Formats: sequence, C-alpha cells, structure tokens
Amino acid sequence: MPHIGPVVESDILLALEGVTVSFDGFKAVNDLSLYIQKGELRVIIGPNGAGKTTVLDLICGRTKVSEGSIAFKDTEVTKLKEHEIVRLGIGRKFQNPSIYEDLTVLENLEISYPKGRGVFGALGFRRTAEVADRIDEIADMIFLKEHLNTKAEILSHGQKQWLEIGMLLIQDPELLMLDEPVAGMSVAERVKTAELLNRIIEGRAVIVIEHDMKFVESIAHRVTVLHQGKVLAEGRMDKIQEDPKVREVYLGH
Amino acid sequence: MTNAKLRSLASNWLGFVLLSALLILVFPAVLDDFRLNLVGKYLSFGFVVLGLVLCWGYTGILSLGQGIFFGLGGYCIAMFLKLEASTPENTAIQSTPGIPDFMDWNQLTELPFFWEPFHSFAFTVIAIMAVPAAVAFILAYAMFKRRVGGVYFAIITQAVTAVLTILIIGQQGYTGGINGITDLRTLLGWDIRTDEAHNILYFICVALLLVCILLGRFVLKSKLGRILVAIRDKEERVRFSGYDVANFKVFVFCVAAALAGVGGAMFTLQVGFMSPTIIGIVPSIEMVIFCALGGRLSLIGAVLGALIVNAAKTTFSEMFPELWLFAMGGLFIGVTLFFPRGLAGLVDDYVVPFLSKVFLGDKKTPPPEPAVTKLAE
Amino acid sequence: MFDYTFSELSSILVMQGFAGLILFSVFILMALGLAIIFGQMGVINMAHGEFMILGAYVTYLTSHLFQDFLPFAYPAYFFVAMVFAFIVSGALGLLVEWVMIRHLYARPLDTLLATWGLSLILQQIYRSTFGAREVGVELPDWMMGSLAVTDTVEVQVNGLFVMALTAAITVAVLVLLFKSRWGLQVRAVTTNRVMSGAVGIDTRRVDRMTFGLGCGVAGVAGAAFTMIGSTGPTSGQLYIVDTFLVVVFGGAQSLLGTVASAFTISQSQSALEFFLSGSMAKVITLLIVIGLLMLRPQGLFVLKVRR
Amino acid sequence: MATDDTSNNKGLTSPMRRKLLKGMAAVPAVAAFGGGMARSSFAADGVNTTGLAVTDTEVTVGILHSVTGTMAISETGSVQAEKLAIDQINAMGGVLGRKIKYIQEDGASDWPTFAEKAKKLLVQDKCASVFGCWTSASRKAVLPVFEQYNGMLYYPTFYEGLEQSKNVIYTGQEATQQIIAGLDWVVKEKGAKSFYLLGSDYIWPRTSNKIARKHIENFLKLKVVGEEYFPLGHTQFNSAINKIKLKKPDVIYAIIVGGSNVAFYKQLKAAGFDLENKQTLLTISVTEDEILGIGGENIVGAYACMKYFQSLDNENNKKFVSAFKEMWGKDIVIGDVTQAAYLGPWLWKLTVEKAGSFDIDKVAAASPGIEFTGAPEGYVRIHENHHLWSKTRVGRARTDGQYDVVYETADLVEPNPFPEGYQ
Repeated sequence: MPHIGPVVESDILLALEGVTVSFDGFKAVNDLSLYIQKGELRVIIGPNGAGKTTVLDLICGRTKVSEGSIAFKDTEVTKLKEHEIVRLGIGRKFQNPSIYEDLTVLENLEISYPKGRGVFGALGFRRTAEVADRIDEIADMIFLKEHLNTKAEILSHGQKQWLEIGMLLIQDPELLMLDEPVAGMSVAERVKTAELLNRIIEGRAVIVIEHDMKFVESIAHRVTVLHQGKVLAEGRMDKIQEDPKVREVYLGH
Repeated sequence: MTNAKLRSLASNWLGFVLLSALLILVFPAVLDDFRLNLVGKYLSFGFVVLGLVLCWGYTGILSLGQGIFFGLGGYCIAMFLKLEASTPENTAIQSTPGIPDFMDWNQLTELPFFWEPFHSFAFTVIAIMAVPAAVAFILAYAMFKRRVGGVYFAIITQAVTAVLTILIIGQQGYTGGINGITDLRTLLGWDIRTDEAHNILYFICVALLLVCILLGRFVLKSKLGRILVAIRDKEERVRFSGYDVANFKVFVFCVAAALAGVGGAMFTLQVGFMSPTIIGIVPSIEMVIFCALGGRLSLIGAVLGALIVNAAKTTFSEMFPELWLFAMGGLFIGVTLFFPRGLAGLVDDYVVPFLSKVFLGDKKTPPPEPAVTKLAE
Repeated sequence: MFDYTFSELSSILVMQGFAGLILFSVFILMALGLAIIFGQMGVINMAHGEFMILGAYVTYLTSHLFQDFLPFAYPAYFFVAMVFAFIVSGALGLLVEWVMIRHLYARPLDTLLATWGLSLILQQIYRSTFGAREVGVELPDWMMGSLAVTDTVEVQVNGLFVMALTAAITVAVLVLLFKSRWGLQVRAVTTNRVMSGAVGIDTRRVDRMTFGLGCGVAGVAGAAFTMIGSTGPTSGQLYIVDTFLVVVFGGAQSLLGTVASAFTISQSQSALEFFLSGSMAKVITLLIVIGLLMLRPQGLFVLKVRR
Repeated sequence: MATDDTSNNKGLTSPMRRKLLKGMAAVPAVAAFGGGMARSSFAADGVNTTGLAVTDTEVTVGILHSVTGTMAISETGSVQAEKLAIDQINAMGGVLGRKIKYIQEDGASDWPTFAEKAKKLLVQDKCASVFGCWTSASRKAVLPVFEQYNGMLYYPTFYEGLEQSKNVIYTGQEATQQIIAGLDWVVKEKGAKSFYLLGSDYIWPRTSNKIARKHIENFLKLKVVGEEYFPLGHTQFNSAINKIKLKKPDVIYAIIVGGSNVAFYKQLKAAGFDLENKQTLLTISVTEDEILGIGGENIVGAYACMKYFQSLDNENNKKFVSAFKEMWGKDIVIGDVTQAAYLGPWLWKLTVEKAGSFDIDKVAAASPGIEFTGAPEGYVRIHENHHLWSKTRVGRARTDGQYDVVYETADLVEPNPFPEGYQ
C-alpha cells in the first residue's frame, strides 16, 4: 500500500479502502486506498482524467462506489445519502463556484447555517443574534463582510469561490474538500486564499485538489498523486517532485 | 416615515391591498350576479396557480398534473353534496332509492364503501385537502427520492392525469363517468344554486384565497422560501449543505396539491357540478399558462393571471366563437416569448419604477429588487 | 377460451403478435420526430400532434390532386403524398423554429407553453380551412384489405406497409444522425453548444434543420396514420401523451431507447388488450410505464456518465 | 357576440348601461330594481310576461354547441341545421310575427363551459329558447341551469334516456327507440344468433349496450359473446378485432364515437372483414357525418339504426336537403342529429304559436301533442314525456357515404326514457 509513514488507527478521520468505480466498464477509480488523518491538509494532484474529482464525488456520496469501502470517523458512508454525509461533518466545494446566484451573500450563508434543516425547521427558522453573529464571523473570514447584502451573482469569480468556502465553514465540518479553490483567481486573490486555507485548517482535515503547482507548494503538507484511478505516489511535496514515476506521467511534460 | 420604509411597506403590501380591494369592493359593485359568479369560478383557479408559483416559480418543479388535485378536491365536495342531494325522497323513482342517480343507472344497489365517509361534512373538509396532498405525496415521494426532475416529472404528471381521467370516465358507476357528478343542490341544507348563495360563495372564495396568499407569502418569506429558490438554482449545493432536498420538494408539491384541492372544492360549489373534463391534460396545461401569464414568481400576479386568461377566454369566445383560439394561442406565445416573467414582471420593470419616481421622488430607477428574479431553467 | 381448436388459437396468437408489431411501428412513427426534437434539442414540442395532422391533411389534398389531375397515377399517390407531407411539415417546422423556438433554447420548459399556444392556433387553422368535420382520406385499393397467409391467418396490407415505412424511416434517421456529417454536428451541438460554436459549427443552422427534420418526420407519420386513424382538427391531441411517454420511457437522449420503449409499451398494451377491456388495458399500461419510470427515472437506455 | 347585425335592440342589457346601473346600485334592493327595468323594456303585449328577450318585432334565442375542441366535429352540423331552420322560419314571417335573432355561444367541448354559457344565455341574454348541446355530459351540465332559471332547451342527439325534464325537449331518439327495432330487424332478417357489443367508454354506449344486452338475452333469448369498451379517442383496435375473429359473432354491434370510429372501421376493413358480403355489423353511432371521416369505402355494407337518413325519399326531405345544401355547400352531408337539430326551432315555433305566448311555462305545457308534419324524417309528435314519437329506420352504408334505407317501422315508436325491464 503506497502510503508513507506509520498510521495510528485512532488518528484516521477518513479511510478509503479498495475503492473502485466504473462507468460502463471504464474504471475511473481503481482499487484505491487512501487515509486522511485528523487535522491533515492533503493535496491531491494528478493529470487530467486521473480520477481526482471522482474521488471527492465518492467521498461525499455524489457518485456511488462499485466496490470498496469509505469510512468517515468509523462510519461507513458509501450507503448514505449526500445530506447525511454532510451532516456527519464533510463539506464539499465544487470545481466551479456553486452558490445561489439569486440570493444575497447573507442569505447564502444563512441557508448553509446548520440549523433548520428539516422542512418545518426551515419554516420556523428565525435569524437570531446567534445566527447573525456567526454569519458575521464567517463573512469576515472570507473577506466578504462589506458585501453581506450584495446579490451573489454580481460577486467576482474569486469572491464566489470564497463565498462557497464560507458556506462550508459555517457548518464547521471536520473534513473539508476543496476542488480547485484558486481556479480563475487573480494572483492577489490566490495569496489571500492560501492565507484563508492556512487559517481554516485549524481543527479540521482538508483535502484540496489543485493543478497550480506554485499554490500547492505554498500550502501542501502531504501530497497524493493519482494516475489512472490509482495512487501513483504519496508523500511530501519535495519528495514527490523528485519521484521519477511522477515526473514521467505528470510533471515531466 | 422614511422613503425606504415606505417603499418596503409599499412593495410588500401594495399588491395585496390592491387585489383585496379589487375582489372585495370593485367587482361586487360593478358586476352583475352572473358575472360575479363567473369571477368566483375563475378565482377557484387562483388557488391552483398559487401552488404553481410555489412549486414551479420558486422550486422549479413544473407539474402538468395540477388538474388531478383540483379535480380530487372538487370530487370530494361533489361526493358530499351528491349524497346530500340523493335523499330517498328525491330519488324515489330509482330502483334503489337513496343512492346517487348515476349509480342507479349503472345497476349499483348500494353505496360503494369509499363514498360512505363523505356523509360527514368534517371528513369532507379534511379530505378536500388531504386526498390531493396524499396523492401528491405518493407521486412526489417516489419521484423526488429518485431524483426525477424537470421535464421528466412534467411528463409523468401528465401521464398520471391521463390515467386518472380514463379511470374516472371508465368507472362510471362509482364516479359518474364522463358526465361527472351533476345536479348538486344544497350544502348542509343551504341551497347553493341561488344568486344569493353564489354571492356568498364568492366572498368565501375571496376570503379563502386571500388567506392562502398570505400563507404562501409566509412560506416564501421564511428560510424555507429561500431554500426553495436555492433548490431551483443549485439543487446539488443544497444537498451538500446538508438538506434532504427531496423532502422539501415533496412538501412544496403537497402544499400545491392541497391548495389546488381547495380550489377544486370552490369550483364545484360555485359551478354546481364536477366533471372529469376539468382534470384532463388540457385544463392542467391551461392552469400552468394562467400562472405563466400572470407571473410565475408573484403570488398576486399569478392570481391575476388566472383572472385575466379566463376573462379573456370568456370574452373572446363570446365575441368570436369560431376564432377565439387564435387569440388565446397568440397570447400564450407572446407572453412566453416576450414577457417570461409574466405581467408581474412587467409591473416590476416598468410600473414600480415609474411609481417610485412619481411618489417617492426617486432619481434613479432601480426599484427595490425583488429577492428572486431569475427564471427556472 | 378453451372451446377453440388449437389451430384457431395459434393463428390468433400469430395475428395478435402481428397486431403488436403494428402498434410498435405506430408508436415508433409517432415518437421518432419527437425523439429528435425533444431528445436531441430538449425542446418540448406540444404541437407535435398538430404537425402530424398537417401531414395527414397534405395527404388528403394530394389524393384529391391526383384524382382530379393524374387519375392514372392514383395507386401511387401515397408515396408522393408522404414526400409532400415531409416537405410541408418540415417547412412549417423551420418557420416555427425561426419565429419562436430559437428564442427559447435556454428555457426548455417554456417551449412547452409556447408550443401549446402554437397547437391551439394550428388546430383553429385546420378548422377554418378544412372545416370542423373530419376529412376522409381515401386510399388506393391495394393498400386496404389483407393477405391470407393460411386459411385462418390474415395479415393487413397496410400494417405491413406501416412496418416497412417505419423501418425505412428509422434507418434513414439513424444513418443521418450517426453516419452523416450533419448528424455529427447535431450530436456535437447537443453535447456542447458553446464548444460546437467555437469550432465553427453554425449551431443555429443545425438547430433549425434538426427541428425541421423532426417536424418533417412527424408529417410523414401523420400521412401514414391516415391508413389507421382519423384526420380532423383535434386528432393530433390523441397522440401527445403516448408519444411523450414513449420518448421519455426510452431515455430521451437515445433513439435506440425510443425503439426499445416503443416495443415494450406496444407489446404489453396489445397483450393486455387481448385479455382485458380496452380501457383497463390502457390504464394498466400507463401505470406500468409510470411505475417503471419511477424505478428507472432516466429511462430504459441511458449511459452511466462520469460527472 | 356573433349575432345577426340586422337590428340590435339591446336596450338596458348593453353591458355599459348595465354596469352604470349596477355601479350606482351596489345595494341588492336597487339592483333588483335595475333588473325590473330591464324586464319591463322587453314586455311585449301578453305574449311575454316573464321578461324574456322578446320585443314587438324580434325574439332572441340561443344556439349553444361546441365549435371548438374535440366535439366540434360532431356539433357543427347541428349548428348549421338550427341556423337554416331559423332562417326559414324568419322568411315565413317569424314566430308570432317576430323575427328570430340568435346568439351563438361556444361550449368548447368542455362541460363547465357549457354550464357557464347556458347561464349567460338565460340570465343575461334572456333567450326565449336555446337550441343546443350534443353530448349527454353537456346536457347534464346545463340541465340544472335550465331548471333553475326556467329556460327551454331543444336537445338534438340520440341519447341514453333515463331523463325527463319540463325544461327540455328531446328531439333525438332515446335509447329504446333506437335500439330495439334495429335488433328485432337484424334477428328476423339476418337470422342473427350471437352478438358482440363494442363501445366507447362512457354513459351512452354503456347504457345502450345494457339495453341491447337485456333485449338480446331476455326478450330474444339469444347470446352476447363479448362486450368491450375503449377510452374516448382510442385509435388501436387490432387486438379487439382479433378477439372478434376468435368469437365469430353473427353481428358486431358497435357504438364507437368520434375519431375512434375512423380508426375502428379502417382497421376492421384492413383486417379482412367484409361488411358487404360476409359480416353483419349494426351501429347506432355512425351517421353520414361520421362516414365523411371514415370514408364510404371503409364502411360500405354496414347497417345503421336511427331515425333519419339523408337519402330518405319524401317531399319534406328533398326540400330540406336542397335548402341545406344551398345554404352550406353542395358537398355537405346531413346526419340523424343534424336533422333532429333542424326540428328544434320548428317545434318551438309551433309550440309558441299554439300557446300564444313565449312564456316558458306555457311553452312547456303546450308541448305535448305538438305535431310537425313538415319534418324531413316525416311526421313527428311530442310525447307527454317531452321526447318525440318517431319512426326507426335501418340503413345500409353505400360507398358514396350515403345510406340505403332497408327497413322502417310501420308506426311511430313511442319514446320510453325509463324503460321497464331494461334497467
């Protein structure tokens, strides 16, 4: 099993074991095993089509596994519905910012607030001081405090990415999965995003998919390289960059 | 009062107040009994379009089967009224007195079991909302839990409409068949066929409708309302925010069905019979069109849409009985192409800015943007 | 059922199978045009039935044309009528696309409303032009009647004709979509409109031709239906629910799915009709289809795709 | 409103005036006064004491049929016949010296719309009489309206019976009139022993088949080998046809309506049923109107049982057919219902003149016993039960879409809407 270093059972937050998923015979993920520890920031890289996004889809239940198991905090999640997985404490950000364009920043955050999630709960939900404070806090963290009443559709691309991260943060998940969080951002925004990521990692595990190597270097603790649905290499960024297999399939060209 | 306060108050309540005034004061004053009764009939479709605003406009679920729920509500009250009208004295000439006439024609000799509870008025009132909601629940639960959406849902509701119509027409011993349940006379001893009764029913209908508008508004203003919009725009995101999206869809669809049921009951009371033609595919699509024309994002607009389309239908068909379909068809195409947000959208875009300019002295035109303006795709 | 001889029963079985095949062909003919428009473009064309009836009316006019001017060629008029039906319905389709549909590609559910309006207008046009009554489309003698295969088994000539026609049209459409350059463009546009535009495909033209083709095929179906059904202003509405169900049940994107679903629905319906009353057979068929759709919401044939 | 523009004396009924009146008078008592005024403006001598739209020169009637929707196919002929009758009556000087003006409304094949329009014709337009409806469902929908507002409806279609109203004159045949004579004839003439009953799935075919079955089994002591119904608009009959092949009935008894008819007969012919020489088919739902859509070549040889055929050979009918063709075109055909619709205005005229009044109550009371010798179908008379005494005939379909009359009852058949022994 190509992971590096000893893993203490109790430290493991998320464990993928022998996971395979096939689309009409094509195995997008093939017998993959992957372990994420508590408080870890893991970056997954790999060439196009390596199965990175599919791995995230599998974890959050968007795609169902064909074989294998995924355990989060010792709970098998492969049979759970998406919202149940979310409620266990897994947050997922999509590749393209996925926010409610028709609602304001405030409303976006409010909807994500983890109370009133049932039909009647939502009907009776009130914006108490506690809720408002929490929204303020998050908005501050994602640099959108000035824009609380702005409609989300007129935010810049980078701001939308932040908003989506904020919508996850307000739920205080134990595992946060970010799919290309800096795609389409300006240099200044990237710097701020890196800073944001480093701040939010406290107390939770984060999985990031990223193409931008510079950005990866600026945040990475540990890197997993995927290739053709399998783990090709795993380890610290500097080690990975020297790995000949990795250089061949990914960095080499 | 400051301008901002005034404006928010106005934008929130002006439409409602105007509609109430129109229905409670203006129509009864200027229309004769016959026309007022017609307006009452049109308004019973208002209940359906309120539901459509909730489930189509806000949540993005297009149902081509609202006629089912309208019809179920209508049939519930019609069964009650028919039983009341079928006293043994009234039906003495039948081979089995005391059962509805059409059952007798179909050689039924006793009341079918599912008719029995409709002797009770309390049961009937509950059934008017509960039966449509229950059917909606079964349909919606099966569909939405399996994530059938959009066009598929629309087509399936249409197929269910076809099934129900064929069943009702085919099982005429139990349902009255294609004739429907006709010749309804009294409600708890009160003759509903007189002009006075029609007038009173009109006001009951208006009162119920206004209450339903307020209910709809309460739903939309709550967090639930924003979640519905969120579901329409980014269903997946809502799911990944920890919501069971299907539950919300099921809920809103059931609410829409219950509203339609109330509308159907008011229709039956004011028209005096219930007929399977009102359940069919064509009326169901027409209901969607009322909603589209009035504005699928506006409760008030949609109710006005129901009024306007029906009034236009009546007027066109009185003036040009052989050509009115051209006018109707043209109206639908025009509205869909040019005013996708319906009349309410027109008002928001042109009338409101104009009014705020005139009365509130606004320099710039953007009106207080309604929370939701984009259309469901 | 047991007081019949074995040969009687077996010949009924053959004829019943044949009836199922006719129904199968009819469903495919109905659904093919819609499958192109709805499946490939996402447009919900509620006026589909009216396009079919247009084809039927064109057939009616053509038959009169031949009776009056080319009586010697009358036995063959039906083939000419089908070509005319294709051209006229297709041309109307092009016009409708240009006036109406092209503004609505971003709002598929709205196409439903607009085309509903269109269907009302078309119905009234038919009524004003041809009268409210149904018209009788006379068919050449060779198309009516049946062939006696054995003493007890007879097959309908027009049934054979419908089957042959269905096969020909289906193959033609499949070839057009999967072998021609135009078909490639259509599929490209369906998959990714923006990219197709970027690589130089005239997406507007492709859309218009696709819609036109779908309507043209509907017209041919309408022409064929004069053999088995009625031709009146509102006849088109009879077909709309069945048609949509066939397409949706098959999996909207897949033409093969449409064929498979037409087969399933027609066989179950004709078998049920034999044992039950027509009304109940219809209800049960619809319920089965709805039930199956709940189990397999995306229809019979759909590729599991990677998102 | 699609009315004759000749002389539009609307008086206080014009919408604007009414609105003004009502606008001033929101209080019901005053509104009643307004109504009273409208009434007084119509009072024309003693012939109109109930406020109908009758002036010294004109009387307003209503025509209420579907001219759009699925039923327009069938109802168009009735509208044409009623307009012809009204024209002819006007040319003869009208009714009690007053010209008939008609207001036409569209029921749009939708029963609630029928009820709405019926109410408009009675309440707002104060029509002295209404000619209309086609389906039973539409009649059932308007019946309470006519009874409540005391109007007069002349209903033209052959129907299932089980109904009788002071406010309706049924000018078509009720089921027993139409069915029994035909069955007796086919048994006697063709030696039929077994019957297969088919119908569209709604009340008229079901009730008619019920009566037919009772008559076949209880009175003729013969066999019904199958009975089957299809949803309205059904177009696929191959399975049903195979069943018929299996059962080999002597007579196919078909009550299929509308567009389904076309599909049924085309598919029947294609399946090799030779109605001309081998298979006997008796129908009560195919008039000349329907054959237009079916195509004469597809139904030639079938027998139809009703009271009127366009080919009837008598002076009245010749005049009627030529007048009808002159008004509506030479290619037009006339079916049973069309002729029955034509009787409506005439019977009403005769009744009004006998009663000497337009008042509904007097017209209703005077109706029984009214005789119309000029009817295209021959002599008819209104029964106590407001149905018509009429002859029943059997016709055989020809290739040109007409029927050859092969049998007619010797005497008028008594209408019996509540037949004993057939319930």
